[in-house]
Amino acid sequence: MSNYLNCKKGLFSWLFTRDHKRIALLYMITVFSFFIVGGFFALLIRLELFKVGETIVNSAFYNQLMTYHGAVMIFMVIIPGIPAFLGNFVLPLQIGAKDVAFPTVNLLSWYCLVIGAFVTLTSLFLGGVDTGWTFYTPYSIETGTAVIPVVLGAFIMGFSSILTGLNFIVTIHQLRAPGMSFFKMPLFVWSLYSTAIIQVLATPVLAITLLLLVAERVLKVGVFDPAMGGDPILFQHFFWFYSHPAVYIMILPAMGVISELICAFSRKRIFGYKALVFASLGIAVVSFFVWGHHMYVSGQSEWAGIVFSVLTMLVGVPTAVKIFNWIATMFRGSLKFDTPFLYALGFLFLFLIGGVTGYMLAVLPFDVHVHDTYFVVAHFHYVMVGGSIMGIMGGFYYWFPKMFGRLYNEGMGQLGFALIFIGFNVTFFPQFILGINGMPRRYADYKAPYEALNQISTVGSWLIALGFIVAFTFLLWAMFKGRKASANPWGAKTLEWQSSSPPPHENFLETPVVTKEAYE
Amino acid sequence: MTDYVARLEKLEHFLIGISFLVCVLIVIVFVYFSFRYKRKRDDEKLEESSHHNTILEFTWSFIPFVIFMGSFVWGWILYSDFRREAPRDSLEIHVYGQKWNWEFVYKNGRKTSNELFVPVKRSVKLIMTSRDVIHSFYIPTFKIKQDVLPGLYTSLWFKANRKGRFEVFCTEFCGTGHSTMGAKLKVMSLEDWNNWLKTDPYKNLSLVEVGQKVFQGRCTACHNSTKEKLIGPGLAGIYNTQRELEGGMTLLADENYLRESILNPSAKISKGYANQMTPFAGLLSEEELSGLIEYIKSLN
Amino acid sequence: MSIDNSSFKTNLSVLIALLILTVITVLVAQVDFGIFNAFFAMLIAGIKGALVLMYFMHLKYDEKIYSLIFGISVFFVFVLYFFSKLDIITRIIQTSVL
Amino acid sequence: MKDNKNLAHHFNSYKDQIRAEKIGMWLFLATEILMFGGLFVGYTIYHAEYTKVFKVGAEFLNWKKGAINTVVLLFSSWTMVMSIYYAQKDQIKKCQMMLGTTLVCGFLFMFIKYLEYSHKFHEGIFPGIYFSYTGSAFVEDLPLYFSFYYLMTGLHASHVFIGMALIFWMLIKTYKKQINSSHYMPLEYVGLFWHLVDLIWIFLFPLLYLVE
Repeated sequence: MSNYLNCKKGLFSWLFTRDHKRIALLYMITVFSFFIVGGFFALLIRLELFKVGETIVNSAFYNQLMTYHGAVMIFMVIIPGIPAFLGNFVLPLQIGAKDVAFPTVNLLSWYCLVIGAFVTLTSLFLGGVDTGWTFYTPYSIETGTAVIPVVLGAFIMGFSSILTGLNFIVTIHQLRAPGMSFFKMPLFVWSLYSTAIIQVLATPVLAITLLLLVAERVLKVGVFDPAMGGDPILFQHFFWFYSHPAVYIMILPAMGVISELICAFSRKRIFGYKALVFASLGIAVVSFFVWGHHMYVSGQSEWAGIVFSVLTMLVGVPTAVKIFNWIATMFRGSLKFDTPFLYALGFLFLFLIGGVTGYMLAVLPFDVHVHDTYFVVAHFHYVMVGGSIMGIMGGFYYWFPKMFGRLYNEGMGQLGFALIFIGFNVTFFPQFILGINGMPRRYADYKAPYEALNQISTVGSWLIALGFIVAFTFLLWAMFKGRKASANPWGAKTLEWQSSSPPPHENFLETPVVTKEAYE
Repeated sequence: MTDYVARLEKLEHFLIGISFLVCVLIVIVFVYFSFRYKRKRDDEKLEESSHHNTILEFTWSFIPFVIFMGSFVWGWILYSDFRREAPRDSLEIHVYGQKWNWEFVYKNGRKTSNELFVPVKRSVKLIMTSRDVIHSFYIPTFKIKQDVLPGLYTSLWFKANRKGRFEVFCTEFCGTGHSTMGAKLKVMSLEDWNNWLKTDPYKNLSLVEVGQKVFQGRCTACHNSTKEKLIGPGLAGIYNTQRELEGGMTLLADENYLRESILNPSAKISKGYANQMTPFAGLLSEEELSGLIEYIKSLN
Repeated sequence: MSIDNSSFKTNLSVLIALLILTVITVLVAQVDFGIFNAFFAMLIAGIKGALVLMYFMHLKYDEKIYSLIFGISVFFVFVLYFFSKLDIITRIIQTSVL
Repeated sequence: MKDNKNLAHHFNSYKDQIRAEKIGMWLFLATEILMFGGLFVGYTIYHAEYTKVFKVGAEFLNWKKGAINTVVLLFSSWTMVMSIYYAQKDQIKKCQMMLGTTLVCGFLFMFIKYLEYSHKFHEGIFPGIYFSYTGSAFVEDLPLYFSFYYLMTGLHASHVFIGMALIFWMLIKTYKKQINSSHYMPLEYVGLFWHLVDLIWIFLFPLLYLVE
């Protein structure tokens, strides 16, 4: 039967495709490739930190490793990860559309990502960059390393993000199937909508900030340079105006995936649909008012700190609501513990820890103590890896049969999950303790008392690596050799499962008409 | 350590306690659900259950809200205590951050690097600024931290309750030597401190010994006293040899070259090194400078 | 189509209004109103901007969603301004007593 | 309208497609506003901090040239609107004339900008570290004002340039007979972009040239 995978052949039919499903797979290849690159940097970082003193790399190189790990993972993996890869594939299917609103723009957005990533990585051959992914001035103005290609690369990748977001908003507004009102849309679509709002509104400010930074390096314009009357704290305001909402670009779509997974594997309607919708939108909007909580000790004024602290607490409420609603959905359900659902439960557990530590960090004096220590590192990874990466993996396993028309190996999927989940906790939980004990982040070397916990952490990183090797190997195998999947192997209710696996070129042979509520 | 730490620890215990409690409760619930509602047969029928409950949803939004706001207020009280102006009788010490060491300047003109001496049971106010990029002054034991910015004073104050030696870290990423940019805080009795303040650090020292002292305080983050390269070149055997510069020029490393490389390092960069040393112009006395040069010469 | 509403005459009068307002801005700048200088300059620029948006960019005739998008973007510029300014004002108050 | 050749395969009707494109265009304009917004916010904050310096800086600028440029851009906005007006009426000749005038206005704007820049360069007023003006009116931190001047007008000028390229493209489209009363939307979108460039200038002009 003709489907989107086999309807056209040849490399160019992929590189110039305007089919959202094929573009999603292009994203899949890019995102996972960069994930491996970023993961490799992470393993080197952990290896260096295994022992006190300089072991495998010197501090200059270590600083580059941590910069590239951050930049690659954030700009090239997590930000495009769920929206551009899973979202691209699933969004039109879930709303019963033939494609996204602007297929060419969609392809352009992928090219922006690839070109931006390429520009960023050319800096590797120009001596590398060592500013950290936050590019704080004035260090980023003064350092002799290749800041400009990295910044320009991030600028171009920003366009990728903007275009994806723009495309999704329009698609959701204009291309819903007949009968699908806004409040009948699946929650994944809602979460992509909230994400897209942030992408469109926040990314331009990053763009101008990065342009200013380039101007700062080329011309020394002095806007952020105290030597010329500029204010370095203003850079941090501008930067976090984007970068705080950006962490919600990373986590909101993962939350959407989890909603899908929990419904599908509990065989139930979601509990509190509207609450979850408004929680997503609420998080998206409030995320713009809280960026200063990254700056409690930056020299920002006391009052600004207090205002940002109370606003940050407000984000906690919709987040808590989401967790409670997911668990309430499981109540009296019929739970099947397939790999995607295990990832969803893994998400719940890790995100819970990431969430409560986030609440702790919002409390001013506690943050003053642990700011820029491993506590923050651990919190961030619990939210981003425990949240976003669990979301990507869970979603990938869940929609895998739809994407390739084949089933993955359940046993190996579960083994991969177990290794990643255990490895993750072994790696990052000790870092909370390190942080409370005052070990600063971005340290190429540390004092002897911190050694034992660092060693546990490094061992954990090997477990994670092993887990991903297992997961990816068997997924790759299943892509070509897995058993054939039926149209709806999970018994899920959303529209994408009404189409065949893999779907035909224009998604549905007949445009679906929606009469039921979401997940009914 | 300090009164502030004692009060902050109460808040920490509350935060960790309530977070732990909430996590445990939620995990128990969803693990219980996982076992209780596990799918037994593929075609099992579900009991009818509601998918919406306003009162329940309001409750579990409202309770976290109250906890969050309570924590915020508690935090606010402590934070304004931490940020409030130091007591009027505080001992004031100027702190300068630079890549990659800390310099402390006391009221009587005494300077130390990477070692901060303060008397016990006396509030101390640090007036801090940076000579190059942003640093952050962090005393983990006292749980206080403040970024140190160029072109702006920030301050931090504390009152140590007992004597001892404590670590100071730089926690804002500041470049290659970031992780070595630490200092020791020494809390001593008032009497000892007053005596210490009056001592002349260079009394009865030869010029080379003065240089060695300066070297150990200011230079070791980047330079070794052997030939081994750290961030900057190792200084043994440099004097009176030909140095190859960036751009291909070579010149003899005489006293003038050494002097210039200390005071204005970016003028001539050795081949293979980045231009990242903060200039010492105005930061060293003539005696210290001559001492340093003599010390470098003595390493040959 | 909605654009048909904007006739030749309306467009021309909008242009003339814009040009007159430009002259007024320049004239107002010559007079000193003290602290109101910036206020008047921005007020006139605001009126001009509104004219361009409403008539040249058809926001007056089009669906409300386009105005909404525009409004939201301006709102978030103000958010950026508000919080950055909040920090800087209160910082100056604080550092002056340091 | 089902068999309109401009209808993309995944839309149900041409009307749906236009609405989608317009929302997309406005979202794009929103990103532009936020991008310029960053600069405006920076400018406003430093203006409050260095009021006197900025006043001295503004006196360097020739407000007459700024005012002429404002008039040029406003006029070009009007011709842009009129070109759409004529396209809707299928009066393609007039439409082309109006587009051509818009393009000429763009060139005029850029030319005056060039005169202004070269005058500044002549005085040694370059951006950033290249600033070498040492005349009598120099005050400390003056380079900061001109950093903003060059960044804001430079970014704006680059948008004028992009707008001109788009208008030129539209002109070609009219000659290829791809613009007519049933399909004039590309013209409309270029128009929106051009008006936004105008809109930004409306605010830049008093901020940079007339500040006190």
